Amino acid sequence: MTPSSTSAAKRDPFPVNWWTRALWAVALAYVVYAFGLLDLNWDRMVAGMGHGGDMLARMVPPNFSRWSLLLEGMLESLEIAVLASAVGILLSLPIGFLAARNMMPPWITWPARALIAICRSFHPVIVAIIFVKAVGFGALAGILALIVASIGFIAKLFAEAIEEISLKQVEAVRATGASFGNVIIFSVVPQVLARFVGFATYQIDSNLRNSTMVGIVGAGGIGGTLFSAFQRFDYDFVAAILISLIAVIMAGEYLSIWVKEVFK
Amino acid sequence: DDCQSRGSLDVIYCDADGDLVADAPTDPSKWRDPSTLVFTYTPVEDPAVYRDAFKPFQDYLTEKTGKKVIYYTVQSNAAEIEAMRSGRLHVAGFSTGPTGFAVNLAGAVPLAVKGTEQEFQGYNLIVIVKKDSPFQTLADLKGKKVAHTSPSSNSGNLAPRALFPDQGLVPGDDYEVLYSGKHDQSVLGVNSGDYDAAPVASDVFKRMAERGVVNADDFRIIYTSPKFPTSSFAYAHDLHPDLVAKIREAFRDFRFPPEMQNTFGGADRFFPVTYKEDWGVIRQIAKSIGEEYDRKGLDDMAKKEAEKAAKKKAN
Amino acid sequence: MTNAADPVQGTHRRLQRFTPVERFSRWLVLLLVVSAIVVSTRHVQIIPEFLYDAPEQMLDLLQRLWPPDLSYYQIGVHEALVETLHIASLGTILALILALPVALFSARNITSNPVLQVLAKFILVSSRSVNSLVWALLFVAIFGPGTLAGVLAIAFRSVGFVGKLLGEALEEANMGTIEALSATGAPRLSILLKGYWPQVKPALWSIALFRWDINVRESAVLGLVGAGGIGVALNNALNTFYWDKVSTVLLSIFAVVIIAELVVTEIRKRII
Amino acid sequence: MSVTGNGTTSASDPRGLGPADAAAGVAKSMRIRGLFKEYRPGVPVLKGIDLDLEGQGVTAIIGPSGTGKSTLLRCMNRLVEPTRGEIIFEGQDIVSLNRAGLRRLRRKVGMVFQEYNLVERLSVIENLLCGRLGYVSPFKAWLRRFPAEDIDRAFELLDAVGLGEFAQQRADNLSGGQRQRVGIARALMQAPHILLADEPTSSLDPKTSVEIMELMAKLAGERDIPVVVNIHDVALGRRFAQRVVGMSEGTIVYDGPPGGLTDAHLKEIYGGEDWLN
Amino acid sequence: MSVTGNGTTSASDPRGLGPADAAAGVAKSMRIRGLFKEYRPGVPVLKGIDLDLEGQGVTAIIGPSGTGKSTLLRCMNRLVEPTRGEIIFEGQDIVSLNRAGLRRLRRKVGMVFQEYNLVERLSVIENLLCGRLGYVSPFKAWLRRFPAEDIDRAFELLDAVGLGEFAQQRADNLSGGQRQRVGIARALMQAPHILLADEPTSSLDPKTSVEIMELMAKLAGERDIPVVVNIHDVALGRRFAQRVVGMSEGTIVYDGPPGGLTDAHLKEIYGGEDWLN
Ligand SMILES: Nc1ncnc2c1ncn2[C@@H]1O[C@H](COP(=O)(O)OP(=O)(O)OP(=O)(O)O)[C@@H](O)[C@H]1O
Ligand SMILES: Nc1ncnc2c1ncn2[C@@H]1O[C@H](COP(=O)(O)OP(=O)(O)OP(=O)(O)O)[C@@H](O)[C@H]1O
Ligand SMILES: [Mg+2]
Ligand SMILES: [Mg+2]
Ligand SMILES: O=P([O-])([O-])[O-]
Repeated sequence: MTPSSTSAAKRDPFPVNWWTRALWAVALAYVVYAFGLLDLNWDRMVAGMGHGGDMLARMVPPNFSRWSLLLEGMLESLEIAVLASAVGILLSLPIGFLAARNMMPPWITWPARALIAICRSFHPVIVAIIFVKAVGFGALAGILALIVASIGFIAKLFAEAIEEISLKQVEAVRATGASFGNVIIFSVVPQVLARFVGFATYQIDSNLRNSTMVGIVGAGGIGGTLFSAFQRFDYDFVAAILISLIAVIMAGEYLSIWVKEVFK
Repeated sequence: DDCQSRGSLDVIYCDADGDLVADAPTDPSKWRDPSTLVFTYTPVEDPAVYRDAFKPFQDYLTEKTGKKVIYYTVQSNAAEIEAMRSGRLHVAGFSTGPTGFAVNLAGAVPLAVKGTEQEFQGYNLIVIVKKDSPFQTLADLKGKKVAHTSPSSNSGNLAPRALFPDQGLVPGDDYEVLYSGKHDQSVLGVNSGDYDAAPVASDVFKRMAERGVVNADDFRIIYTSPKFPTSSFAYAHDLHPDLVAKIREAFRDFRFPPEMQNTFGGADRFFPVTYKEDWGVIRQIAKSIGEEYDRKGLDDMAKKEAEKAAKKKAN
Repeated sequence: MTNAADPVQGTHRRLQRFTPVERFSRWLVLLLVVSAIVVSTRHVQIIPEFLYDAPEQMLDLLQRLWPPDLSYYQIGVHEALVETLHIASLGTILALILALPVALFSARNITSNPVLQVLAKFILVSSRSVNSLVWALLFVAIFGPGTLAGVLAIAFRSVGFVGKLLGEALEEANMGTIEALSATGAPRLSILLKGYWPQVKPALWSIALFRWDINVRESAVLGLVGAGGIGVALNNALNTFYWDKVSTVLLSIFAVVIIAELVVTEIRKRII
Repeated sequence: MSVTGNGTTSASDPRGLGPADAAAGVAKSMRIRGLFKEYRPGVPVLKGIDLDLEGQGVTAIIGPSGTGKSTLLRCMNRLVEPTRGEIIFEGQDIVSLNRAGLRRLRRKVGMVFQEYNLVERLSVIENLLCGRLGYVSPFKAWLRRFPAEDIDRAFELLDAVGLGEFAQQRADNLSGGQRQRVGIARALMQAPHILLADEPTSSLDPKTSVEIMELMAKLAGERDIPVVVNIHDVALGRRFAQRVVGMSEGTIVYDGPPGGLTDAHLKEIYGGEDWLN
Repeated sequence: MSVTGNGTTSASDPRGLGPADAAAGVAKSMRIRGLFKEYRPGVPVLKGIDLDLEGQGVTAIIGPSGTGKSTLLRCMNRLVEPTRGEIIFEGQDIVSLNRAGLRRLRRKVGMVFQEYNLVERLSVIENLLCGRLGYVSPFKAWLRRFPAEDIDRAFELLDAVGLGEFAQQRADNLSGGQRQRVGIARALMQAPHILLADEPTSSLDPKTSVEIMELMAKLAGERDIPVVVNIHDVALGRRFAQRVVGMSEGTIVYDGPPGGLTDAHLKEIYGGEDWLN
């Protein structure tokens, strides 16, 4: 074998990438600077820890005595999530399909993508503020806000899923002389169906979580109750609400696992 | 625009009769006669508690008007006022300060305040500091962190601006105004040391202490104002006159059941008031600091703040 | 070759898409979905009257939103906007740091201890179930209103998201590579550093960017509950009925969100 | 089920599936003249291909990677648009067909892909029925309402490729060899007048490769249609083809029986020589 | 850099990289006795394998798919846990090693994988240095502080496999053949006392396959270590191995020189006969 050559010894196995180093340095500098803005100091941390401990202490035991209020808000949240998801998903399908660049020409994908971008831009709570103004307090505003959010999410992912499908399978079906519709039905739909069910269940999940929050601006659901429990410092009730929320969302997660299994 | 006089009201309203509140639309086709009445109470306190508390009245209102009455809980004064302006809210209890905005911006017509046969309920503006703090008078608060609640609040913002200068403390000049959002947040902020002091409504503070949220003994009250009326109850100006008559009747005849009396500190009925008469003192407060309960008023206030901020920056 | 007309072969076999169980499950899902929708529609409190004149109210709103009071940008928006970006960035960074161990514990090909796995799972689920606004409420109560509460809210909400996706990325790592490294006799930590890390690095950056993008949106509303950022300006404008300022705030948020998305897309293109 | 001998065969006889399709003069023949293909202008991949495919039998196209074998094959059913030249199939110039015409053409051209290109999430039998999609309306396709004859034929073909048991399995549960057999069956479901196969065995192990080539040769023989196979494995190509076409850099450098293919030819086609043992 | 002839060799000589490692009696020998492996209880995949590997030279293991070739190979460095039996390597029983012992063992066993299993996002040179991870602390590995000798040796090996130019390229930019060469170099970086290769050529085209086999045989010869190769391609195995082990259904059915491997043996190993041409 070759004896250890001098030329080899001089070669550097790990040349320095100055760009990467510079980026890391910038990132580090930013973190230091930005943490400075937080106004963090020892006293505040200690006081905060004290409050936190206090709060935790007052959270146990959770107080379920106002269960009817809890149940009512929870139900409304669920209803908001269900209706928003149903309408949102229904609208997302065509919009997402129109936005897929491997299926549609640019003059169709562009407006579709713009619509999706607008729907995604604003947090559901902000959208809810607008809808509360338009249709008043209550579930309807929440539903409308979450429909917008659903479109922004599902239509986008759906379009991406369509863009990511294996074109080989599409090509194979096309090579049989199938019409456009048949190509979609037999090569696009089977490839995206399972993923779509995945997005849809995720969105229901996410709508459920968000429906617990649009209440903060008056758009119905448990959020209003939670918000005022916070403001009243009823931390034991807050704990009860949070526990119920997590339980419902966990249950939803198992349900969605099952649904995904069915449509895998 | 054929409106003769409008006062502080927004351009979409008219006040021909000079009672300072919006007149019903002259065009009967604009009168609303909704199938469902939406009712709510000021969001300062636990909406759920109040919804339950107002249940007897809600039923009574249904009985009197023959309409379904829904209680929606709201989370902010502004949202409540906006809702009435949009026709999404028909009958509502507004906080003292926001009542002015409700009248001017949302066409609310106040008609009652909780009270007894003799008088309506009142509350004071108090300034709280931590007991172990060195502050004894308002003047001690110069250069300190003082939290107001929200711009439209009477006791949490407007009254302090009107009343403090006489005590040697000019909000905005002697200290930078921080908005906490709500009375209870101001109290909590003082408790946790985030703020040095805060002007808050006495009834909110009292209730928080009773609930055990804070310990009253941890605080010192260094200022107490004269009495103001508590929340007003109002209806939307564009409701059908027949409906308005029934609503007025309901407010006039309703008597609080014992439980409701408990919740509302002994009040047993709605005491009739008018905005022109009974909110005079509140308007006076606002006026004395050059504020109007309308957009322009807030505008001016914002401008002043901005100028001050700019000056500070320049220094 | 058999003829098409041959009946014996052809007729007894039918085109069957699903097994009876699959068919039943699909019907069950459909039934559940439909009944959920029907029940919700009937039970939820909606006043249809409010829908009829919604366009009118929207118009009123638009009139009050337009024209935006652009002068407000300098006074009340700019600083808050920058603060929002700080909240989103710091929150994301903090989330990354917190999520790393959780992700390692949650990945089945790395951690075999079931207790750690359950713990990790629990952290991931609770972080995601609780909305960032609720986290914000919690931290405002603990640390008082301000940026700190916002950063913590964003971080705690993001841990679940980042941890879950990172855990999945770890589980998807090419085990052949890992096997090859263990076949050299490398210690576990070295395998983590030289086998897993290079494989999940792009995924991690991509997750971080994705989450940052979301966090920019989320941190824009934290101010509604007092946790700093542009939401405070929005809340103030709303509370003072300044819809022309509201529109300035909304436009700024929109601009920032779009720019953030463009930046993310651009960076992602480069690193992947 | 007779072939009328002109280009409209399958339109009037949409399910001309039987083995009885006689190889009439024009039918089942393909004539390529002066075929050029440039993916990027000025860089031709195919540089004037002339090729006649007639009657039955397997034609193997061999040649190094990147020489344009796939491109040539894909031009034959216009999955790739030829730049210049003629491809006359059953009397019609493929290159000038409009969309509807192209669809009708493709129904008559069966294609087997290197990576099988099955629709992975559909069942095996549904994949076979994909071969009939050119004849079924989207609505019926959605509801899986295929004509009974098609379904029967699909099951028969499935038996013929030895996968009778797997009809309801999802395609992604199959092994490579099984998948390719489904791919062949799908192509044959079209009752094609020509079968094209682009490296049908290169994702398969040697034994399965042999089986697949055998199957294609046998089935094509039964149906009496020409089969064109792109193939990397020269030995395999030689063994199953009646004719070998050697390509190098976009042109045909050998066209003749497998027996005539010498080491010299192979060197010309592939370059180098060490690798020949 | 001499081998002391007992199991602690590499501990005292952690970078025994030189070609000077003499093939002492016990070192570089592997003795397998009565090896059983069951993935599911009661279903043995390996059914009592006895095998002795000694000295230098390539041993090719052939056999049909699923017969346990990979399992056997992977038992040899315990990537798979044997169920029963002994594997004595350099005087130590691999089967009974504890974790630390196993790590020390694995440092001496080089492995080349069918799908290369490089760390795709690391540079070629870093992939090579991964072969030294058994000797470098994680902290140093993280900071890329490898001993200078290791780095020199990595560059030398890279030159030896003809990839000197590619040191800084990311592994995923390489072609299959190049990747496999990196895989081999990585295994050799370990200065192994035995080299195992599980179908190292089956992801490669025929020409590259030959080159890879040549390279392995040559480098192993230079380093004087035994090489065990699982291989599908019988011709290739025959060409490069000094010894062929034929497996069928978990047992060894042929063990001898490639010349002795008759068609009868092949039939016994693979079953069927059509595929033999
Ligand atoms: N869609 C395309 N766009 C641009 N160039 C292409 C395209 N498809 C193929 N090419 C180029 O055309 C040339 C011929 O490709 P082709 O796939 O026909 O070769 P091949 O002979 O089939 O090779 P292989 O044996 O690797 O499949 C190659 O240089 C390839 O890079
Ligand atoms: N991890 C595992 N768990 C269960 N069964 C396994 C596992 N790995 C392999 N097997 C089974 O053990 C048997 C032998 O597999 P092995 O991979 O050793 O075969 P092989 O001879 O290498 O085949 P190939 O040539 O396809 O690589 C096969 O039946 C396989 O299904
Ligand atoms: Mg090709
Ligand atoms: Mg194997
Ligand atoms: O107006 P206030 O009720 O907030 O004082």
